[in-house]
Amino acid sequence: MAIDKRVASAAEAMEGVRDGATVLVSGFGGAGFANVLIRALREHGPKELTLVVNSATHRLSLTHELIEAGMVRKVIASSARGRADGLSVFETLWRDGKIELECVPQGTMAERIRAGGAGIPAFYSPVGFGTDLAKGKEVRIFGGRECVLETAIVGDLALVRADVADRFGNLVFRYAQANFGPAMATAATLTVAEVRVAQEEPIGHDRIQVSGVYVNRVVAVGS
Amino acid sequence: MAIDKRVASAAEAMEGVRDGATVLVSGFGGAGFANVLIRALREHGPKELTLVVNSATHRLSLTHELIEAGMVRKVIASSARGRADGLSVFETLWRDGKIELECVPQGTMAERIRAGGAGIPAFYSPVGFGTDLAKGKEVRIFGGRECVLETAIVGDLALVRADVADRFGNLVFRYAQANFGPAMATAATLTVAEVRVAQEEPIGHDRIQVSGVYVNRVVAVGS
Amino acid sequence: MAALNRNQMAWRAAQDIVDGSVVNLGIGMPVLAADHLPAGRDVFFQSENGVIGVGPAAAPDKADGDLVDAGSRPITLRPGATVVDSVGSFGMIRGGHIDVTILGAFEVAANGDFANWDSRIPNKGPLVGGAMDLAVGAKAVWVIMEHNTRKGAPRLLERCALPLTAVRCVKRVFTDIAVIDVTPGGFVLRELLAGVAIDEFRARTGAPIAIAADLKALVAPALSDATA
Amino acid sequence: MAALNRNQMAWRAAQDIVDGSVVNLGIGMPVLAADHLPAGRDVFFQSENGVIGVGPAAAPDKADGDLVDAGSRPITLRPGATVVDSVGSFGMIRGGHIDVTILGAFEVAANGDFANWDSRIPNKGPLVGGAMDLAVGAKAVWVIMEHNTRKGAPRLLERCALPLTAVRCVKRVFTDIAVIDVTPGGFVLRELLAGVAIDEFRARTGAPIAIAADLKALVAPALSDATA
Repeated sequence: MAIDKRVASAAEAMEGVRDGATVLVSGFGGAGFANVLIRALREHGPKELTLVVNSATHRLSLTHELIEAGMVRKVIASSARGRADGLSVFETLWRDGKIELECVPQGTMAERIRAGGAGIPAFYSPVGFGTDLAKGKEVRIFGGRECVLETAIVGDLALVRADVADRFGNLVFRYAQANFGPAMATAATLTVAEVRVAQEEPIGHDRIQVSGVYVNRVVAVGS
Repeated sequence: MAIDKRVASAAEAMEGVRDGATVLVSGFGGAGFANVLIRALREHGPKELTLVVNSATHRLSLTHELIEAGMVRKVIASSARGRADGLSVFETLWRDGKIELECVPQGTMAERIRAGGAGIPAFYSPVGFGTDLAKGKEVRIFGGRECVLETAIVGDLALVRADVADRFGNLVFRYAQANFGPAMATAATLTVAEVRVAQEEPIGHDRIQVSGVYVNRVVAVGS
Repeated sequence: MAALNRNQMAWRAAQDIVDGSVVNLGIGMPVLAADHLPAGRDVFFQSENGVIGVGPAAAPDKADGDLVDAGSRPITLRPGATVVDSVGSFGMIRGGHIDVTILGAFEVAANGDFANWDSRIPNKGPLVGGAMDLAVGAKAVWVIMEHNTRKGAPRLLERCALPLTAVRCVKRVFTDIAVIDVTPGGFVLRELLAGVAIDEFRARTGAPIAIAADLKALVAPALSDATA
Repeated sequence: MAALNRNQMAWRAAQDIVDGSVVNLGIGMPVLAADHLPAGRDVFFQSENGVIGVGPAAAPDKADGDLVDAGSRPITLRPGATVVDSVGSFGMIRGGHIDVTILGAFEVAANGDFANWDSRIPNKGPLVGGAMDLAVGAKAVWVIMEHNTRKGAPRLLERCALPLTAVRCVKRVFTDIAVIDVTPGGFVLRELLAGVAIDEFRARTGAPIAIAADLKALVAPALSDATA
């Protein structure tokens, strides 16, 4: 049967997502937020989620809606600072011990997700050594340099924003839209991409940035 | 001063390469062999080299010339089998203990080079566990699976074949020409690319496969 | 029925490839399977040099030295194909994104260990390539091999004698006389060539083997032998 | 001469950027340095969201929401620029391919430790981002910060009091009154603002500091202050 990973709606793309899922969400630096899918996930309504996202509550992202809806148990992020002087909903929940935060250096987060997708269970990195973020982590010296042991991150679901997809699930990104998307696409059991255009015809082999092998469902959402 | 990494000849591109250098050489599956640069390296004549190359003596590669010229102390490769029924020069030297061979699973080799370029000193991989190639390597269990500790590979020199370069050293590859080239470009102190075309004008930002940040010298060699 | 030839063995393996899957075919007999995929199955063949979506072999006058598979054969790309570098290719392989890899082998053990890098030729260099990565990374590992060596010794064994490619990974073996599953309990015979008695089969197999309750006849269409 | 304003501090740091280098500028004061690069120096500015070759800020009518830097500011690309994903960006950073990163900080210690993630606001979430990766990965780490806190306390210290961003990595510090190198022997004063006496400078510095034999005056052109 001819492969076609396009689905009719974001709601349909959430089919099968369960309570307790680990969800990887793309977006950083103002670009690449999978907001249509985040909204669909909120409406789908799974509980006890672990979110893996660069910023827990970026102003351009809708991740805060998942948190406000009480669907999130834990966040793995490199940043979790609200913009307002007062506390964000996340910060209040975190203060009250109602949500867990694992704060990770941004490059380590990207590398851990990439490792998850590439079958590398753990690696050593010099980043974070000697800081609070490395507390409790195994330290080992390579080439005279102290490194910490970091483990792979994998997800049950990845929500990725891209520009164009084809029916094979191949993806192309615009400029800095890519950020965490390509790695997250490789690291989840179910990868869903929201795109401006989901086309029938194949994207040219030399323009593809993420192979459709990694992508399970594609939803066209317009600009 | 305007950046321009193009040099006039392959000979010029070898300037500064010394005895004892670790040299990463691209090429696999019949494509991407940096043969003009390999020939220039032979003529430059450094001794006691360590070659990191997928196949020690691929029939389409000139690495055998470096070995025959007695310039190579050690080879790190996933394959070192000559095609003829009799022994290749490499195989004879290897039998006689005059050249060292570190045989590595191909994906582990790619990953070790990538780690070298990305500042990851070591990682665990399930590949090779329980085989002769993992002998002496540290074993550790992650997620119930035995993994071996692998360390990064870095080079003093990388010789990479690509299709088009611009004066900034940005590279584009054709089809399967890329193979080990992109990773090797990131993992060497001095990265030299031989290309069909080395152009003044910048390659479009969305066509670049290796950033010129990783490339030091570019030589146009035609098809 | 005569023992299957190489093309027939590849044909038999191809029948088990599931629609929509991502498949890596080893050099030699396995790569022939691509020619025998049942009609209507839409499959991506991955080659470990980075090609995702290998199409038919290139016509000699269309061959492009840069568009080749891991065996250096000129190929075409199927619709939706792309090409990545070796890091990307083996990330895909090691990361469990290949549904099935079909590999050649010299020996398979009852616990799923197998040996496919021939280190028996004195002083010839090793030829490991990407087989270890594929064997560990693919979701399922299938082997195509002759049931016995030229001298008649079994290749299905309690333990491998040759240096291992990987441990505990082979799930199914296609030989010239049988289809065998490797289960937690050891070998299970699924299909047997008509004319081969169970006793003869056991004699040609170097490990205990259970017989599936629904044992079937191994059949393949007439196909010319292949030299690839 | 009055203490340098933010643009002047960024200007001073920019003077030390070497022609042909690859530079990452932190959010805030450091990013202003791009505007003050001396003419004739051809530099690639990297932004950790994956932009390699950040050009001038985009005109408001040309702003593209997908073409932004790590601080979400609409930018342009310089000739020869490209954009990679976060894995590629931090591979470049961690792998030592960035010649210099210029970061803001709250405290720098005499052994090169520094603190730049502000965890002092009660119950506000952490804001770590990519600073730890940059501090460990770049070939040289420079800091731009006011020499003292608003309350007058020193920011150059024997040991940091705040949670560390990274250990033993800062090489140079540009403050509003001085340029200081961090050497294996501790702080060395390289340039001092005219009108600041050495005794006053020592009093405003929280660690022993050597005076360079060729101590120079810190000078900067008149520049309006910046609010970035």
